[in-house]
Parts: sequence; structure tokens; C-alpha cells
Amino acid sequence: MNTTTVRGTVVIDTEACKGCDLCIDACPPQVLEMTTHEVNTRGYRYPRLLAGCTGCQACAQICPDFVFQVYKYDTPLELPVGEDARQ
Amino acid sequence: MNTTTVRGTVVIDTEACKGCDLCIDACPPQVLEMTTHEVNTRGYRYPRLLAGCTGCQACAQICPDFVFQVYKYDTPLELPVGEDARQ
Amino acid sequence: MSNEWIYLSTHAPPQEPAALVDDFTPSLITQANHHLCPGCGEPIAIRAAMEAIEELELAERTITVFGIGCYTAFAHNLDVEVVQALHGRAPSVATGIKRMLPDGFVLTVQGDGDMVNEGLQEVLHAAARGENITCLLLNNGVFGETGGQMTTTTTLGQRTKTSIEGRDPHQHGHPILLSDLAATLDGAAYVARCAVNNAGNVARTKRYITRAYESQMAGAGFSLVEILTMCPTGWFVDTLEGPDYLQDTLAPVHGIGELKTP
Amino acid sequence: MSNEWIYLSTHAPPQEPAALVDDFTPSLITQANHHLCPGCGEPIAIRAAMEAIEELELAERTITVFGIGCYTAFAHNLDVEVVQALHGRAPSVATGIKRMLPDGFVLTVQGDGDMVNEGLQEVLHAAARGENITCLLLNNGVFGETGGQMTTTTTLGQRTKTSIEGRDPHQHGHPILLSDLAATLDGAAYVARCAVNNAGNVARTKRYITRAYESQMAGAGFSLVEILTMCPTGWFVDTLEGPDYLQDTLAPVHGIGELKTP
Amino acid sequence: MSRVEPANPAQPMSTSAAGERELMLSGIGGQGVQLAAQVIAQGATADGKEVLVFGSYGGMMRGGNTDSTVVISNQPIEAPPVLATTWSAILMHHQYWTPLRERIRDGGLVLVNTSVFEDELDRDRYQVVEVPATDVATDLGNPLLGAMVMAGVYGRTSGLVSLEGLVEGMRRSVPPYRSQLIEANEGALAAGWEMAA
Amino acid sequence: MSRVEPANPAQPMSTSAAGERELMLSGIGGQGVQLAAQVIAQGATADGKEVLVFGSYGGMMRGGNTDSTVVISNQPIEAPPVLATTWSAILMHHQYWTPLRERIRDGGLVLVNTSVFEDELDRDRYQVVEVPATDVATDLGNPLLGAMVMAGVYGRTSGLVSLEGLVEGMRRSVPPYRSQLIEANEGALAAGWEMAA
Amino acid sequence: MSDRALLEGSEAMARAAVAAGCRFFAGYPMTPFTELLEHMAALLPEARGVCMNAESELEAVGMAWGAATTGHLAATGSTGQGLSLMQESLSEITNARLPLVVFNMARGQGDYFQATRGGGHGDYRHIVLAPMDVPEAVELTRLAFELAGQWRTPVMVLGDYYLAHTYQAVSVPAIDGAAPEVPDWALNGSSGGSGAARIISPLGGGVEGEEGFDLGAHYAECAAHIEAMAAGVEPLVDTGFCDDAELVVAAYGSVGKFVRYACLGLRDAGHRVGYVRPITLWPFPSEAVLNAATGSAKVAVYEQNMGQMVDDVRLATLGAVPVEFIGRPSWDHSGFGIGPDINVPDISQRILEALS
Amino acid sequence: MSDRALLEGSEAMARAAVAAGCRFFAGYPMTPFTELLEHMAALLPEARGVCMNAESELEAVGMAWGAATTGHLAATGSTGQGLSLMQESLSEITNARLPLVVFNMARGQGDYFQATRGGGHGDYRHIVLAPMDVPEAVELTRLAFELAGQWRTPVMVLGDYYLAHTYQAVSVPAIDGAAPEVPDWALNGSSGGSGAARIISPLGGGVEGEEGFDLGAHYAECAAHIEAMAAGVEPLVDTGFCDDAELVVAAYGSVGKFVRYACLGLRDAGHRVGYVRPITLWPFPSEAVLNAATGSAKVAVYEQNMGQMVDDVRLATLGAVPVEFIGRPSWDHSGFGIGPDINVPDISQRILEALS
Ligand SMILES: Cc1ncc(C[n+]2csc(CCOP(=O)(O)OP(=O)(O)O)c2C)c(N)n1
Ligand SMILES: Cc1ncc(C[n+]2csc(CCOP(=O)(O)OP(=O)(O)O)c2C)c(N)n1
Ligand code: SF4
Ligand code: SF4
Ligand code: SF4
Ligand code: SF4
Ligand code: SF4
Ligand code: SF4
Ligand SMILES: [Mg+2]
Ligand SMILES: [Mg+2]
Repeated sequence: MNTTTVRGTVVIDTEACKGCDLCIDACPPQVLEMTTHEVNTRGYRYPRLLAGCTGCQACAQICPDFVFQVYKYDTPLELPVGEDARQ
Repeated sequence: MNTTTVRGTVVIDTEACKGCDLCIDACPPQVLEMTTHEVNTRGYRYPRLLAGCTGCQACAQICPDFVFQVYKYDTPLELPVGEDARQ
Repeated sequence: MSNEWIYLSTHAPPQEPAALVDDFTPSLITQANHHLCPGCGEPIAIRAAMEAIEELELAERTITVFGIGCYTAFAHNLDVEVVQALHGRAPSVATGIKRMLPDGFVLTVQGDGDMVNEGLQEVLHAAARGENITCLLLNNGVFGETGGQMTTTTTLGQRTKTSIEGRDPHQHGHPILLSDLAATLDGAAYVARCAVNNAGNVARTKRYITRAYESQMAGAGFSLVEILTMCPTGWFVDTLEGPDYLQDTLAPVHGIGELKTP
Repeated sequence: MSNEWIYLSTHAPPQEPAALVDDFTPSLITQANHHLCPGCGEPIAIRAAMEAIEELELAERTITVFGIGCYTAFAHNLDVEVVQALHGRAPSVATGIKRMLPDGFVLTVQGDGDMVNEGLQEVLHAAARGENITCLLLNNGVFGETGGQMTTTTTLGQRTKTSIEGRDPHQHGHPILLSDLAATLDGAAYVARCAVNNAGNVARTKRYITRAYESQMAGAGFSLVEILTMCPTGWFVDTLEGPDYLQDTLAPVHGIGELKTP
Repeated sequence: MSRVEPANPAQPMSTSAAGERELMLSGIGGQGVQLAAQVIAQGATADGKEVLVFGSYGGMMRGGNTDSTVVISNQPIEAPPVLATTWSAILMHHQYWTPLRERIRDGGLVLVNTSVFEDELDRDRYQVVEVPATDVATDLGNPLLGAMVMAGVYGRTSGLVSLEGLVEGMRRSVPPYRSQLIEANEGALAAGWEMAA
Repeated sequence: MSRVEPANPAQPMSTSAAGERELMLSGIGGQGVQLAAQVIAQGATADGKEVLVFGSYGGMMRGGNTDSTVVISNQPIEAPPVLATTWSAILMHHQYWTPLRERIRDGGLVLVNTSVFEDELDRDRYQVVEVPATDVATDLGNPLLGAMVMAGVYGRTSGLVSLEGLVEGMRRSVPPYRSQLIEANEGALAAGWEMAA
Repeated sequence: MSDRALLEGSEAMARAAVAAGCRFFAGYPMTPFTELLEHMAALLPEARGVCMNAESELEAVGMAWGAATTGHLAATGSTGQGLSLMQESLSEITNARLPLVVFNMARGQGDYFQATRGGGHGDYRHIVLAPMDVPEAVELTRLAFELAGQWRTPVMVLGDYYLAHTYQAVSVPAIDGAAPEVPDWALNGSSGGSGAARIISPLGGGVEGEEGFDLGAHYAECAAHIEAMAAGVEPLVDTGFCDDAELVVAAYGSVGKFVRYACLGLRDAGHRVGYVRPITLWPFPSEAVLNAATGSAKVAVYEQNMGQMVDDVRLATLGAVPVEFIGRPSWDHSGFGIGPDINVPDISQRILEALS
Repeated sequence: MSDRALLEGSEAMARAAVAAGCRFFAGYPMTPFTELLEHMAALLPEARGVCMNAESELEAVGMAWGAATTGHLAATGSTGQGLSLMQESLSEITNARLPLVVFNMARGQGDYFQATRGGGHGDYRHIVLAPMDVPEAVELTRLAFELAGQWRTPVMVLGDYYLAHTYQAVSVPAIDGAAPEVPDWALNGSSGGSGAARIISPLGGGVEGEEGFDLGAHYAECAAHIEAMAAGVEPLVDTGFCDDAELVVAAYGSVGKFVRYACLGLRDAGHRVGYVRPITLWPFPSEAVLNAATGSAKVAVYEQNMGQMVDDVRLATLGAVPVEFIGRPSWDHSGFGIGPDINVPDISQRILEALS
């Protein structure tokens, strides 16, 4: 089945997000995507994570509102992608 | 007898002079000389003119106290110099 | 939506063994929540400046002098000692501090309105004196705090609240390239310009700031890091467009790179 | 004395037919007698500035804005219109005048203390704006009026009342070369530096001043002529030594020549 | 202007402020509350009335609170920009309305946006006019027109602004780059005016 | 210092200023008038007296007027820096002395530099001591020492400064780069002191 | 429909300024002055005038100084800190005898002393006008330019955040682009070479046939001119219900409008209170204040500060009536001078306490 | 022979400052302040202190501000124009609660309002001490640093040309190079990283657990502090012959010494005149002035200006005794504030006129 190596992950404080989109372009593997309709209580859209995070911290470094917590896995995971990700 | 060509001359307002010496070096033909003992009412030594002025205005241009009036003779004079100048 | 399932959970730390490499609230910032606008570049720059202090272990000898601008909100939100100066006057205040605490690490945080408009004389005199302090210029080409009016660093053609038709050299004059100007002064040891409009530039910003700090600690003299920051609100553009606007409007004039090193 | 007879009479105009080419009181100066010190370079520079106005026939459209320094004595001694500004503030005042009288000819006369200390920001902002005015800097490297203290243009090693051991870069910082700094600004059209310490330099000074005036009248933008002037009193040297002191102390650092032409 | 006549005791003004009618609007950012206040105020001005408006806006944050005060009168306004009580109110949203609750005077007029508003009203103290403004606006094709609908209703029920005034006021208030909305706004004002019939 | 005690009426000072002795010096630039004033004042200070000096100097011009006022007392000085009258005077030159003429009080003490001074003195109003100061100084090898000679004479005739005081005062007053003159100055002071014998 | 317009205070003042002949403005942004600057920038070009985005307040006041020497009506302004930076120039512009209008959009009322005593060095005063609302601001702006030109002196219009940001329906005279004619003392270069070229200097004019000037004489003239203004400028004041008032409340500016409204309410409730609202703060309407106070049992002064105008009220009454200060500084988080205490109930309460 | 020295006022004040623990000074030359700056530059290095030749007054006061945050006693100063330029900072330094001594070597007495009301924006006051001569200046300089440290506020020493350039025999305490100990509020970087890093700001400290600050609360504290100083700082005054005086003359500073001397002479001549000389100008010694005035028929105020302190005298007496202003601005050509009128006969004459 299709998998991808995942070296890291992030915790996203969606309530702190102001929906500026800066993190989306900043993410090298492009694994961040903004919500299209969902907004936080202040009415802002926020990012969500796809499989493939490298834990590079780019999102955290550029986020003006300190929304990200970044983790690096001690040992990388192999996660299914595409249809295979469906449980 | 020894003469020199004199193209111009100056009138010196000795009372306006503050004895700074700037005109002496400024005079290209070096025909200005400071008094050694004589001073004006304010106690300043002042310049005097030897034969040979060219009317170049250098002294007037550099004098901080506007002491000089400069004339250019319509036709240059020949004035005796050295012992010959003695009447 | 249909393919919601492709997203990973990001609500809590991972179950799997993993190392926390970046926490929500950056080092030496007291609390993450602040009132600056969405997409503002200033918090990014301030984060880099604080992380560099932490990494060089300068926190316990640092005094940061703030100018007046939007960034001033962070004066009361840092875990390093702070002196709040008046608009434009930070370099003189920093001078008084550094002269009395030669072993201290003294920093100023100022904007373009603060440093290049109101305080141009202060920073240039400090640079000429070779004052051993580090000044950070957050340059967004506008007075953000007061609503996006033209500053001396606004580039030609740039539209601001007070240059609606775009900055016109005949009416509004030419922009001042502060770093280039300061670099010509003998007292200036380290001068560099960078930006926070993309991940690479953010990393570079932190690198330059670190070098500036090192040069102060080495007693090399005056150091300045100019950081081009996004101001979507003052530029009247969407937050998403901020980075490109910076690249296309400010960066071509205020060129990025190290202008002077010790 | 023995050879008194060698001197010509200089008490009255010559008997022989002759043309008056330079009168006691220079053009556009009201009266020759003034209270500046013996050997001061400032009256020489001001004479050149006024003669250039006369020669370009600008007298009836000139407004001269004076800063505060010894030269201020001439503010009340000129036959051109004058506005007395505060210490350091002349360029902004000149700006207000020029903007309201675009066809006027607007000049500032300032010293190094006035323009490079108190008013550095004013002149640089005016230059960056490309303000179509001409600024004359009478640079003697000291505050003459207040007794010869160090200014920002004082050269390294130069002894002044406040740098008794000579200017030390660590304690007093480095000199600012104003013309070099201003020349880097896009709004500056004509920038030149000269001196009045000998006849040749006085002539050159008048030449540069004339070019600066012409560039303003051509609407080229900001023009600046820096004139190195003797201040024997502030330098604590004999008037006779003034010119050489200038040559050896100021001129090597504040280099003479045209830095920028339209 | 008699106020700037040289020193001499002015005539007592008795109850010169009696004719003043206050309106306070409350809602959240993005609901068009400030625009509605402007439209009503500009409209009353166009009608030749004396008008005062003082708005506060909770920063740039989307979803922040926003409120505004309008005073309309036939004589020079005596009221200062900040008022303790009001004769009428427009409630676009409940989130930040609590401070306003106590300020509404007995016998006053309250317009409430029933499409969104979720809270109790002291219906015994003042007249409540229920307006499903956001719904009506959505039917008109744009939920953001809700504030315009409210303005229309307010003009008629309060009797302080004519429909012509409101339309003129709206034209004066809409920024050029929004001019494409003028027609829709006019429709919403008219709709509100009709509802109040 | 009782003057800066907190608010309460100070004791009347009766004639506390009675013991004060004033000296005004007048001359032209280059005669050493300011130095003489300093030497006398420094001398009195060294003697433990209360002293005040206020000098004016007519600009940088050589030959400009120069004058100075010195007040000496055994109690804190009540006199302000500018005085209308004086008990004593030292006249080094006549050029600018006119304003001083009227200021000398009856019964005062006037030292005049007869080598240069050319004007009338109201000898009936005050005691005049004639001192050919410049000549004496020239004999001592330097005409510029005239002021020192005068200081010496003044110290003794006025009884306000001791010779030791004058010498000490002179040492304190002479700038370092003039230290080679100290010996000559001391001689001139002594010579003046002797003349007054 | 009338031709009147609903204008924000800042815009109304800007229109009134240009309508009054103002042709030069220079300023630097600062809340609540910023909008006035922006409106001047938008309006002046229409009238063939100049508005400069000065790089700082020091440069703004310098530019206005220069423009004023050309005889065109010039203005500048700022807020708090910015006004402080201008003090050196404001003092010397007065000695240079130049007309200038200064819009002081203050934060709170802590700057009364600076405005009325002159915060700069030296012995000068400015005419100070303090409107309570937008219509009055329009009228006083016109008056400010009139007085500045008439007396050749800086005139300050003292406003605040409330005034800057309140919209009111007002009619402002139309702006005619006509170039206002220029007074004879103005500079334009033309007197150069005449042997008697004009000079405008805070040190005074030159002395005939001499280098330099006579400072003593010039400062004496300046002092005489200040005294002439103190005597010649009719101070404006607004009073109400004072004839039979037990308590007279004094207040100025926007806060004065709150106090005035509070008094209205208290009157309707039957309390014998009156008010006196100085509109001209210098020269202070001492006579009117004394008249208003006379017959009352007490004067209460309400200011949004620690008590500054209260000095002028005491100097006006010199003990004739007891004077009590009932104000206090009041600031919300914004720092713009909006006062949580500045509301009618609180003010009425303080007045009632003073009354009892 | 004694250890006392004959010192020019400027030097005596400089020595007194360093002896009082001053370790930082920054200034820009201006007559008659220049010599004080030059003497500080010569003296401070001896005491391991720092003296900066600031490039302007704005930079001088900024440098002093910074130095003050480190807890070392700092001072600056200037004259007229220079003081005006410092007003913005002097106002905000007060709100930042920093000790600072400001040597205001004024030209004439036209700057009394600026000194006592605060020429800057906002609602602040400085303690102001005005010596009449060199010995008093030495004592008040010491006191100024003491009060600045005690109250954490700027304290101004107000002098003039006469004070700066008069030599008097004085004994100034010796300078000990010992580093004075530093107060606990001072910054040195050490609290960084502790989770509660110190901040010194004119806007006040931060709010626990929140971004930002509470301006309303801070300004209220500042106001309370000013009131505490007004009540807690004991104002100094010098009075003489007031008990049985028909006329009491009020004056301050150097001019006060002329007036004092004139009164001495008039007393000896049998005239029933007394004098009151406020030494502390803020807080003003109102009680002492009232006491001095009580019983007299009139108070005459002599100032070298158009009348400024006269307001404080009137506020102190509130009509209890008639107050007449008998001063006037007086300037010679130098512009340094030397007054041709400032001499004992003229002053005595004015006093006699007021007496009759
Ligand atoms: C002396 C003074 N003038 C004006 C202001 C008003 N003011 C506050 S912030 C600001 C603009 C700041 O611009 P900048 O430094 O570029 O910071 P930004 O807001 O762009 O981040 C101004 C003009 C002030 N606080 N002080
Ligand atoms: C704001 C201000 N600060 C200080 C002064 C005092 N001051 C008068 S002239 C002068 C120095 C002028 O130096 P410069 O401009 O070089 O002229 P110079 O005397 O050397 O010819 C100073 C500091 C002043 N007049 N105004
Ligand atoms: S850490 Fe790097 S890879 Fe992971 S989400 Fe952030 S930017 Fe993308
Ligand atoms: S950068 Fe931060 S604030 Fe902006 S969208 Fe991404 S998470 Fe939200
Ligand atoms: S330059 Fe002029 S002032 Fe100097 S010595 Fe010559 S004549 Fe005299
Ligand atoms: S005119 Fe020329 S040549 Fe004649 S004296 Fe002057 S400098 Fe010499
Ligand atoms: S206005 Fe600009 S600089 Fe200020 S917070 Fe908003 S985005 Fe940032
Ligand atoms: S001090 Fe210097 S600059 Fe001033 S007049 Fe004397 S020589 Fe000229
Ligand atoms: Mg900015
Ligand atoms: Mg100079």
C-alpha cells in the first residue's frame, strides 16, 4: 500500500490562529492546508496537517501567532497516503 | 634703473584690520608685508604694499575683515624698486 | 467534507516517542497571545531576536530598549529586561545604559517610522560613535500603528495612506536606505538586511541577528540588522499577499544581504 | 624704521586712471565691520556666497535661512532677505519657504555643530526629499560660538575643549563626513566640499557655490556645499597657523572636491 | 454661533435637550453595524436634522465587538458623544450587548435581529420590534445586508428618518470601491421600510 | 546652611553686609586685570575670608575693555555679583574707567597706575595711592607684571589680603602653561607689597 | 434636503481651515491628530496649497515656520509628545512675530498648562481656543486663522479624541481656491539688493547701520505685544444658569460639553447649579468667570487631569468664592485620552457631592 | 589658610554633583550651561563616571534616561531652547519613575512656568530648587540628588548666568570614587529569563499574565505620587524682616539675592520692608509666603520676566493681601539673560515706589 515517511508532527492551537496563511507556503513538504469553511471562535480559518511532516519547524518559525508545537519522532513513522489512509 | 610693472593697487583700511596675516600668504606676487611694530587703534598690526601689485583680488577675497579695495590700472605703471625707489 | 479523513490529528502531542523541538510560546516571550494583526511580520522577527538571545545565553545580561510602533506591544511581553523609550529615541537611551553597564548586552527594537523618520539622527549618531549596541530595524515601509501612512523608507510608487497615487519622488522625495547609509559610517561594525517573508529568509534573519549579537559581545562597535516585515494591514493587502508584496515592493529597493562585517 | 620708503601709499584711491574691481564692503553685505575673530574663515565663505548670488543676479529672489553659530552675526548684516532659524532647524524652514515660493532661491547657512550635530536629521531628510534648496555647511570642526568644543566632524586626534587628549574613537566616536553621507542619497543633486584656507581654495569655493546655485535654479534637487573654514579661536592656534592647521587636520579627512554633480 | 459670543451669561437652555432622540447599535465585527449607524445619521442629516455619531470599534479583530451611538434632534445637539442611556436600540447580535441592556430607557424602542439574537429582552420596559433581518437579507441574496434592512425598519418605526433620507444617506456612506452594492443596499432599505408598515 | 532650612522666618540680618569690602578693577585687555582680580580673590580665600568675584570681559578683541568686581568679608557675602558702588578701585588704564568714576564711595581707596593713567581723579573724595605699576614692572623685566605689582600694593594698603595669601592666590591662579612666570609674579607681588610700606 | 454634511470632527476642522485660507500644513501622524493631517493632505492640493508629510514633529513645525514667513496662512499640529517636541519652535515663532495655527489634538486634559503658559522657554503666551464639539470647532478654526493673522502670533486650537472622532451635521463654508492676498511684512526675496532687505528673526530686526540687533528692545516689544493681546483679545466663554446658582461648575473643551449636559439634567431635577465654560483659555475669561461665580456659594472645577485650569479659576476669583477641584485624570487602556469617568452620571454625582 | 576654594558657580555645582554621587552626565554646549558641562567632563572620569558630549539636547536627555535606568545617579541640563527640546522626555521620565537631576542654567527668569508647571505634555511636576548664589547652589545640588533618589523623580536645579559665572569661596565635600550602591529597582539584565523580567516604562509595568499594561492604573499611581511629593517635600524658603514689614518683596534665584540685598539697604535706611525668597519653587512654599505676607499691607513680586511666580504668590495668598508685580524682562545685547535693570539701586527704587 502507498505510504510516506513521517519524521515529525505538529500540534496546532487552532484557537490562536488568525488565518494568515503564512504557514502554508512555508511548509517545505507542503503538508499544511487551510480549512475552507471551518473557522475558530474568532472566525478565522486555520491549518490542518497531511501526512509527511518532517519536523523542520518552518511553520513554527514563520507563524506570527505562535500556533505550532513541533515534534520530531525518535524513529520515523510510515503512514499510508491516498485512499490507503482511509480506515 | 630697476623697475617693476604694476598692474594694480589696493587701498587698505588699516583700522578695519585684525592682523590675522591671511592676506600675506594669499598675495601671489608677495607684495604685502605686515607691519612689525605699528598697530592700529585696536592694537593690531596691518599689511602694507610693496611695488608689484597685479590687482588679482586674492587679498580682498581672503580677507575676513574686508580691509581691501582693489584697483586695476587702465595702463600698467613702471615703478622703481630697490634703492632706486628712494626719492 | 468528503476527504476530511486525510488530515492527521493535531490536537495533542503524539503518542509515539518524539522530541519537542519547538513549543507554542517561543523562548523569552511571556505569552503567545498578542494583538498584532494577522500576517504581521513583526512577531516573526521578534521571535527570531529572542531565540538568538537564548541560544547565545545572553538572557541574563540583556536590556532591550523599545521604540514606539506596533512592536511596542511586545515590550510588556518579554522575559528579558526592557526599557520603553520614546518614538525615535531608543539609541540614545541604549547608549546611556551600555555606557553604565559595559558588560551588559543592549538591544534596540525600532520600526522604520521610529528609526528612519523620527529618530534618524539618533541611530546615525550612535553608529558614528561606534556605540557598542545592536539596533534592530523592523522595516515595513509604513507607519503601521497609525494606519499605514508613508515613511521615509516607503519605496517609489508604493501606495500608502498619504501617498495614494504611489510615492512620487517630486512630491514625497526618495526613500532612505537606512542600512546602506549606516554602513558608510566608520563606527558601524556589522550591518545587514533581511526579511521574514518566507521560511528561508526567516532562517537568514536569525543568522544575521546572531552575528550582530556576537559582534557586540566581541566589542566590535555598532551593529544593525534591518528586517523587512509584512504589514498587510498598513499595505491594504490580504495577509496571503503580504510575502509577495514585500518581495516585489520593498526587497528590490532595500536589498537583502550583509552590508558590513567586522 | 630704516626702509619705510619701500612701501607704496595705500590710504586713498590711485591718482592714475584705474578701475575699482573689488570694494571694501562686498556685494550684498551691509557693512564690513563685524565682530567675528581675527582670521576667521566664515566671513570669507559668506562673501563668496553673496558674490555668487550677485553674479547670478539672484539677489531679488533669494531668501537665506541662517542656523545658529558665529556666522549668525551675518544674518543681520546682509542685503538679501533672511530668516533666522533655530540651531539645526534651517533645512525644514527652508523647505517651507521653497514649497510656497517655488520660483524663489532658497539657501541655508549652517555650521558643523548646527548641521551635523543638532540638525543632522533635518539636512538628511531634506536631501532625501530632493528638496530643491541649497545648503552651505561652514565646517570648522568645532562649536566656535560656545568656545571650541568637539563636534561630530572633529577629526580623530584633534584636540578640542571636550577632547583635550585629542578625539579618541573609543570615547568620542568617529567623525561624520556629511557631504559623503548626503551624496549617497538619491535626492541629492549637487554635493561638493572645499575650503577657504588659501587663495586658490577661495576661488574654488566660489566656483562650487555657483554650481550649486545653478543646480537649484535648474530644479535639479538638493544641493550642498561644505566649506572648511578656519577657527583659530576654537582651535587655540595663532591666526597665522589657521590655514595650515585646516590643511593638516580637517582636509585629509574631509576631502576636497565635487562628490556629486547633476 | 451664540456659543462663541464674547463673555456674557448665555440664556438658560431649560430643556433644550428634550427633543433629542438617541440610538445605540450593538453587534459584532462584520455585521455592518457602523455602516447602519452612518446610513441613519447621514439620512437624518440629509433630512435637515441635527445629528451626532460616536462609534467605538474593538480593534481590527474579526468578530470583535462593535457599537455606535447616534443622536438626532431638530435643535443643536446638547448631548455629548458618550451617553449613559438611550431612547432606542438596534441589536444585531447578543454577544456584546449586556452593557447596553441597562441603558435602554423605559418606554424606549428596541429593534432586534431575531435571525441571530439569542437572549432575553425586558419586553415590559420598552417596545420591541422583532426583525429577522439576516434572514430577510439572505433572501435578498446577501446576509450582510441585514444592517440595511434594520436601518429601513428603524427609519419608519422611529419616524426620525425618511426613506429618501436613508437612501441618500446610504449613497453618501458607501465607499466608492463598494459602489456596486448601492442597488442591493437600496433594496434592503426599502424592504425594511416596507416591513415596518 | 541656615538659608536652606525649611520654611520659617529667618533672623533679621541687621547690617550683616556692613563688614563687606568691595574692589572694582578697570583696564584694557592684555593688562592682566582679570588675573589681578583672581590673585587678590584667591589670596583672600587662602587667608580664610569669604570672597565673591564677578568679571566681565569685552570679547576677544585685543584692547577691549575689561573690568572685574571683588567682594571680601569675614561673614557670608550678602552682596550680589553686580554692584552699584565700591569701597576701593584699581585703575590700570583710563580708557574705559568713566562708568567707574561715580561708583567709588567717599572715603574709599583708589590705586592708580600712574605709568599709563591719564585723567583727573576726585582726590578730595577718596584716598588715592599712586603706583607707577607698569614702570616698576618694566624695571622688573616685564611690563605685563604691572597688575601683580598693583595686587601687592592693594593687599597691604587695604589690609584685606596677606602677602602669603597673595602668593598662594597667584600660584592657584596661574594656568599650568604659564608656570614659568610664577617666580616673576611672586617678585612683582613682593615689590608692590614693599612699595606700600 | 439641506446642503449641510455629516462630518467627523477632524474633517470638519480641516475643511474649516482651508476655507479660512490655510494654504500650508505640515504634520506627523499621531492619534488623535492623524485624521486631521490626512484630511489636510487630501484637501490642500484642491486649493493649490501644500501639505507636507513631515518626517517628525520637529521638522513639521520648522516647515510651517518657513511657510509662515512667506505670508501664507500656515498650520501644524500634533498630540502630547509631538507638541512637546515643538515647544522650542513655538516659543521662538512667537518672538519672530509669525502667524501660525497649531492644532493640538490632545490626549486627555493634562496639557492645559503647556497650552496656556507656553511649555517652551521664555516669556510668551499663545491664544488658545478650546471647542466643546464639532460645530464650535468649525467656528473656532475660522477664528483661529483670523486671530493669527491679525496678531501675527501662533494660535492654538485645543481639541481631543472626542472632538476628532465625533461626527456631527455641520455646514462648513465652501473652499475657494483663490490665493489669499499676502501681508506686506511677508518675504518673497524682492527686497534683496535694495539696501534694506527684510529679515524675520526671533531675535528681532537689525539695528539701522549696525551689525547685529538689540535683543533688549526686541524682547521688550514682544512683551508689550503679549500684554496687548492679553488686553485686546476678547475671551470667549459659555455660561448657563449662573444667576441663581448655588454652585457654579467650570470646565472646558469636550469635557465641558459633558459638564454642560450634566448641569442641564441637574437643573431639570431642580438643583441650583450653573456652569461656566471658558472657550478662550488664553487670555482667560477671568472677568466672566468672576461674574459667573459671584453670588454662588462655591465654584467646582471639573477637569480630566489633576487640576490645572483650577489655578486660573482661583486667580480669577482670588478667594471671593471658595473653589473646589472635582476632576481627576481618567484613562482607558487605549491611551488616547478616552476617560472611563467622562460620562454624565459620574460627573453629575461629583457635582452633587460638591453641592452638598 | 583654609581648605576652602574660590570656585566659579559652574565648577562648584559640578563638584557638588559628583560629590553627591552623580556618575553620569550628558549635555550639549549652550551659554551659560556650557561650563557646567565642561567641568563635569573633567571631573567624572576621576570618579569612574561617564560624561557624554551628546550630539544634541534630545540625545543628551535620552542618554541620561538610559543611564538612570541602571540605578546610577544621572544628570543632564541645558539652557532655554535646549530645555524646551527636552520637554517630551522630561515628562515621560517622570512617568517612568526615574531619578534624574536637571541643571537648568536659564537665560533670565522667563522659564519659571516651564520649570514649575512642566513644559511637556501631561500632568506632571518636578521638584525645582533655585539657589541665589554659589554656596547655596552647592548645598541645593547635593539636596537635588538626594530628593531625586528618594522620590524617583526628576529634580531641577534652576540657575542662570550670574550663578554660573560668579566665583565664590566655598567648601565642597571631597569626591570619593566609591561606586554608590544601586537601588533594587535598577536594571542590569539579571532578571532576564526568570519569568518576571523587570521593565521600566513611562506606560507602567506589565499586567500579570497579560500582554500589555494598564495605563489608567499607572497614570493614577503617577498622579498619586505627584500629590505625595506636593505634600511630602518640605519647601525651602528664605525670609527676612517680615514680622513688622509694611511691604513684603518676593523674588527667587540670583535676582532674589539682589532683592535681598536691596531690602537690607532699605532696612538700614529705616524702611519697613521685608522679603520672602522661595528656594523650592515646586512644591511652592505657599504657607511660608502667606505667613510672610500676613500683617503686611502689600506683597510686591520682583521677577526678571513679565510675571510668572506672581501667580504662585497670588495662589498662596488668595486675596488676603494685595499682590503687585514690580518686575520686568531685562536683557542686554548678549542674550545670556544679563539684565541691565538687575542692579540694587533700580530694584530699591521699584520697591520704594511699591511702598508708597
Ligand atoms: C513623538 C511621537 N510622534 C508620533 C507618535 C505616534 N506614533 C506612534 S507609533 C507611530 C508609527 C510607528 O511606525 P513604525 O516605527 O514604522 O512602527 P510600525 O507601527 O510600522 O510597526 C507613530 C507615528 C508618537 N508615539 N510619538
Ligand atoms: C538648541 C540649541 N542648543 C545649543 C545652542 C548653543 N549654541 C549656539 S551656537 C552653538 C555652536 C555652533 O556651532 P557651529 O554651528 O559649528 O558654528 P560655529 O560657532 O562653529 O561657527 C551652540 C551649541 C543653541 N543656540 N541652541
Ligand atoms: S514542521 Fe515543517 S514539515 Fe512539519 S508542518 Fe511545519 S513546516 Fe511542515
Ligand atoms: S501562520 Fe499561524 S496564524 Fe497564520 S494561518 Fe498559519 S497557523 Fe494560522
Ligand atoms: S587678511 Fe585682512 S584682517 Fe587679516 S591681516 Fe590681512 S588685512 Fe588684516
Ligand atoms: S590684489 Fe593681488 S597682488 Fe595686489 S595686493 Fe592683493 S593679492 Fe597682492
Ligand atoms: S498594522 Fe501592520 S505592523 Fe502593525 S500589527 Fe498590523 S500588520 Fe503588524
Ligand atoms: S570662534 Fe571661530 S568661528 Fe567663531 S568667530 Fe571666532 S574664529 Fe570664527
Ligand atoms: Mg513601520
Ligand atoms: Mg563649527
